[in-house]
Amino acid sequence: MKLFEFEAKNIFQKYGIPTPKGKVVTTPKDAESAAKEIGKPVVLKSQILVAGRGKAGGIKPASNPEEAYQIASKMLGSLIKGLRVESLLVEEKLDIVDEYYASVTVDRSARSYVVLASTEGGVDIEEVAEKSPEKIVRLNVDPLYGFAEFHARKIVKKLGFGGKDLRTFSNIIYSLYKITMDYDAELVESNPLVKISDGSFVAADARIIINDDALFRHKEFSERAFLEYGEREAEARRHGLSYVDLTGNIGCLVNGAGLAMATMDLIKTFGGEPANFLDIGGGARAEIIKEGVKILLSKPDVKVVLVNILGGITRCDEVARGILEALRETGVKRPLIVRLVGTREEEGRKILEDAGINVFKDVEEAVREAVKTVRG
Amino acid sequence: MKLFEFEAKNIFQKYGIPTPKGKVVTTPKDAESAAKEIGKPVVLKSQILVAGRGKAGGIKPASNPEEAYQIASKMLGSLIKGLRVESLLVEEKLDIVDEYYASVTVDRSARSYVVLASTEGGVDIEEVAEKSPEKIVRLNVDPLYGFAEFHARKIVKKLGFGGKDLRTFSNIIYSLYKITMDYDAELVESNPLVKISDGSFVAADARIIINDDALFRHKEFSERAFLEYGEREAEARRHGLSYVDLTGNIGCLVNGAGLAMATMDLIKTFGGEPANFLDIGGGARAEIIKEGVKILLSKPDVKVVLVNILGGITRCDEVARGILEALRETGVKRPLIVRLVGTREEEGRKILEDAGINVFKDVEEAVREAVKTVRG
Amino acid sequence: MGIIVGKDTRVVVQGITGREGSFHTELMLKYGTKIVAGTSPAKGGTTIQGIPVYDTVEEAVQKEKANTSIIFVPAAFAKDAILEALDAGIKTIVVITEGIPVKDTIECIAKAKMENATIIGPNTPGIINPNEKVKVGIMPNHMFSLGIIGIASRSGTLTYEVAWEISKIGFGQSTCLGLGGDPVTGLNFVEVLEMFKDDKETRAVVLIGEIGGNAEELAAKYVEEVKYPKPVVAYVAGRTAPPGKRMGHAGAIIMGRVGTAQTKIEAFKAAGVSVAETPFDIAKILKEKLKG
Amino acid sequence: MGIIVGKDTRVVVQGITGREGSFHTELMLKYGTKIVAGTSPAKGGTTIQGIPVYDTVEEAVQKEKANTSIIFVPAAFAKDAILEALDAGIKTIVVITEGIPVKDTIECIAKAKMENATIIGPNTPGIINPNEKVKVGIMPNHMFSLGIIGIASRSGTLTYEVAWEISKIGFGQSTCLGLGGDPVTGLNFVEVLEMFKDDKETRAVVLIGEIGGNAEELAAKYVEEVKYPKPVVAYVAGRTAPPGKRMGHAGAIIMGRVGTAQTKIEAFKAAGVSVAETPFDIAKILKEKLKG
Repeated sequence: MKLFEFEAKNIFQKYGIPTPKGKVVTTPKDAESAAKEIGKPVVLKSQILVAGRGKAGGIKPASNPEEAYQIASKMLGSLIKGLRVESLLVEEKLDIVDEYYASVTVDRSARSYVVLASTEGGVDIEEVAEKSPEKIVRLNVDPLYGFAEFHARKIVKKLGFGGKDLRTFSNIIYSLYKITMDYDAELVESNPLVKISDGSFVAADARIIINDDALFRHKEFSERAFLEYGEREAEARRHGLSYVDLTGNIGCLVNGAGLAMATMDLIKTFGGEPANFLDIGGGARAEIIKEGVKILLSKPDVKVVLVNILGGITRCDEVARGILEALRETGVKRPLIVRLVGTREEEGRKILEDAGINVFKDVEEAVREAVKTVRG
Repeated sequence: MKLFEFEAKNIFQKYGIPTPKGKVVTTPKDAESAAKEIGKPVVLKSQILVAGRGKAGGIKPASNPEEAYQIASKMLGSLIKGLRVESLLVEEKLDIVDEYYASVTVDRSARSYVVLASTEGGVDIEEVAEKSPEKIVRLNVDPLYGFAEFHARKIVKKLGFGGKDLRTFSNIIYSLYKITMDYDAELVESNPLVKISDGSFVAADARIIINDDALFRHKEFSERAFLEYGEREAEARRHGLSYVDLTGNIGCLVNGAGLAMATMDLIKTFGGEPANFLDIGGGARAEIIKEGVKILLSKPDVKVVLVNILGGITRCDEVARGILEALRETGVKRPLIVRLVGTREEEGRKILEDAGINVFKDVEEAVREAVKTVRG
Repeated sequence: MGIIVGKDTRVVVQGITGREGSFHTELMLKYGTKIVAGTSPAKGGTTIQGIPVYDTVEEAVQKEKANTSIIFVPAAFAKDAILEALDAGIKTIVVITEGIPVKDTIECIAKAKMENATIIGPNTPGIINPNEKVKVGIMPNHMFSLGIIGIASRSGTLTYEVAWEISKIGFGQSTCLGLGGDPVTGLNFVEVLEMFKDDKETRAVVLIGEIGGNAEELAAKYVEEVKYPKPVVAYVAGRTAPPGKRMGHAGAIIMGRVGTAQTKIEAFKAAGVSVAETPFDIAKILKEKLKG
Repeated sequence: MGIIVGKDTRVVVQGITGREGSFHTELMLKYGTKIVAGTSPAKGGTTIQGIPVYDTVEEAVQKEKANTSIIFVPAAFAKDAILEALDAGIKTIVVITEGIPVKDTIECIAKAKMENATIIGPNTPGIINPNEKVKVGIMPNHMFSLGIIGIASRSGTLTYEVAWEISKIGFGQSTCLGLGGDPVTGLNFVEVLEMFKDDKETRAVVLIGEIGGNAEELAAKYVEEVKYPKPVVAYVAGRTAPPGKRMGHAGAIIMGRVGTAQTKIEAFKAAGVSVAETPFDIAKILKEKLKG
């Protein structure tokens, strides 16, 4: 789960990492008074859970409170990268001397957390990583040993810092690690972490992504789950379904993420375009299948619904019942192509065929049929 | 630092360990209404930071609110083991079926934490430990591996539990361990941990001792430090001095705990009785020495003050100045015997001799003189 | 033969009394797996499907000589179950449970390494060896058959599709295992390739990858570096899938420009690995490679 | 010879820029100790008493070949300093700092064991080898002299008293070290006795114990069990001291009825260890034991 920038910054502060003076607002009036309170030029940053908002116009400077009001009026309520801007973070404009980078994330192949830092912070950090990897210092954390303050100093020392900066920067890195552990984060990042004119360090940006699987240990966030998702995706997640919107017109419902992706790839191979990714997981009951089909039917783009089920834990009769219930409840009429094999295959097939729905045994055949259908 | 029983029980509750229904009160009236609220026979437990209060009359049952009022009137304000009873914990009287024991503490020789549990809880647990050690299950925690829930189950399994009790008891033990870690405790103990008539487990008593050296990480307790100590001892600790009251009449001020104890032993060997233990630590300045001497002079029993300093980090001139200042400030006149050697010995000696105080070089001589002095 | 599990495998089912645990115990027994014990703290002393249930894994090891564990306990308790198995001396642990916090998984894998134990999963369908009739997992029994193809997959149902195709053409499987669908898993493609390399029964290896991570790229590099002696056929799902949740800049930094279906397919091709266009092409390619 | 420190000892002072650190660096240098570096994060590049100061222990090891560390940093940072020294490959760490949380100490000692390193302390006056002119500690230089007595002590100033007496009678010390005044320390009497056993220069061993814990009882048991080949003289402080803070019932359970001066003295006597009535008797007993 992605945290909003202001949430991440609150956590940073709690762990002793300085962040810019700022305030979250939801109205232009409040943006104006926040700017007044800060008493110097500010930056208005849209609080949306998507990367790259800067380039998409989600971050704008304002040199005085009036301007802050004007800009906030435009930004609030607007759509950035498909997400509505509900709140802004009004922050003092920093007098930046230098931009650095620091983060902690999960290194899948090393099966450990990894701490990263660089003197080359800012939006081009990925290019730096590619072109001058030596400018990024990385340290994989031994899971059984942990990460101590001295590890942070080793990193910062390797970046070439000494004196007070060594201490300050390494304290920040150590705090990022502590946040990662305490919040079960998959990512804690500050980019840029900046040095300002008085020589101190400030986390100009802050990102925290919490491991979804660990949310049960962090009840404080349970209320605000799914905010990072579009409407349909959030609705799917509320039912425990994994869903992603795409731009095609063949709606897919599959059991298993790998099979779902393979199905989408097949659609493409045969000349069609998938409208979505939807994995119903293992062992889904009719009720859940129903919700999945309903979500697909709610999307106007979807010209045909393709269901691909290889029943293992999932029972084909449950799938069949779920499909029929969804059709009944919504009353929406769209072509439906079902491939059904595995556990309780015969029962499932009968239920559907009794309702006049043709059932395929072979995936490729089913996908071809779906592509043929949308082509008219 | 010892926590009060009610503080320990609050922490137990936070970690999911059931404790008896109860309330802390400071007046007989409140004791009465607490008993009324609880609605059944209660136990009044004096909240003092000393062990063995039960046998000393610090725990009394009351069968109704009126009786609770009566008993509270007598207990509140009374002295138990030298400590004034300022508050009582009024608790429901439990319908106890069985008494168990569980604790986590530091095993010095193993250099690790150790988890202990027994089916033979209650005041006689130490006797059990001596006579039937097999009835106490112990598990030393590998500091690098930690203690997992399954470790707790292993312990409880060894005690012979199965079924629901296995789960409940091991959850409690796991919580005791978590408390130990989270609070930097030296001891977390429930004795007895009881099974009541409905089959559930309740921590009838709860003890937590926090490692003094770790208090800087637990600021929530800093305000209430020293409550477990007598007046003089608390005053000494406020100045960073290590002090313990004893019953003799030779006041001692020594640098180093080992030397302090050896000095006391010598006093005894030569026929005297030390009035206290006082270690000024290493490198104490005149100001601290002064406070130490003042504490000794404040004790009417002290007939003579014996200062024994072997200056290493501690400078003899600082010691001499501290002594003189204490004498000046208090105006108290008591015989003073000083042994002073080591760093800045000459300077220190001169300061004292100029003030008419005799200075010894040899410990044994000084101690003999002190014993002779009190004997008149 | 085959890898990791075989006729000496004696399984303890951790979480045997749960819905999934008891259901799959029955299916594993049917398949021929030697399930010797189950555990469920507080339910020791009972039996399920005729299998004795113990409170602790330690007892299952001591009394029933279990050497392999399969874990069905809920995610919140999975770490404890894995550590308990390790502590009891279990050397192969198949973690079916999905949704385990990545921090827990990382800790468990590190501790398993310390104990020289293997964790398969988490979030895996398990491992199956049709030749020796051992299944420690949840895959549908009838889709697998005696054979010579080693399969390692990051997927569940997709693996069954592929295995089934391979069964239908008569090659069958020497061992098929799911690495697990989580970002961090106990085994990766390289480690499994190493094992299949030395397994006499395995004549060719199928890798079923998907977008995300760089496990496929590393596998390709490995195949090239060791001049892998057996045919390797790969399929990568997700050419049309949206890129996964982006892990800030950090994700890109630690992995470089990898993780898409395209980078994976290219890496495989560059390493001389045959890449199947669709999952159903895998069987065809195998036929080609193993003919004669 | 002597134990733990000797002429090859090259010391890095962690926390060299602090009051205590710089003061004792001067005294150690005067004594003859090879101090090769100091550390103080953020003060790297400067010098103190002519000694180069680095930001990290790693640099002190790489550039100055330090192999021993003495730690003066405040208690809150001590754990990190110890772990840093271990990470840098330091094998002997003398922790002068007092007031370190016991949880930190326990973790550090376990990690030191993993690295085959020795921690002396915490809360120790350190270690001194007069024959080779090495002091890694804070004891007053002039009270020690070339010699043959090994001293291990749980105390600070009391040790100096005893060492001085032994210096005055001309025996001197082979090595004298403080185990540290904290409940949990890196070395105990038994481990030091083992080292003194094999040290040719050490002709007799003095143990200075005190109430609390069971280190003395274990030492007595050890002396008896191995039929310790050198005279051992013990003194136990605290016959008249109040019993220490009682660790609930748990303390009594894990230790049994030990920990008082009486139990310690009795244990020593039963093991054939000479017990001195006063610290000043130690020298007299040594004279007796080593005459002829």
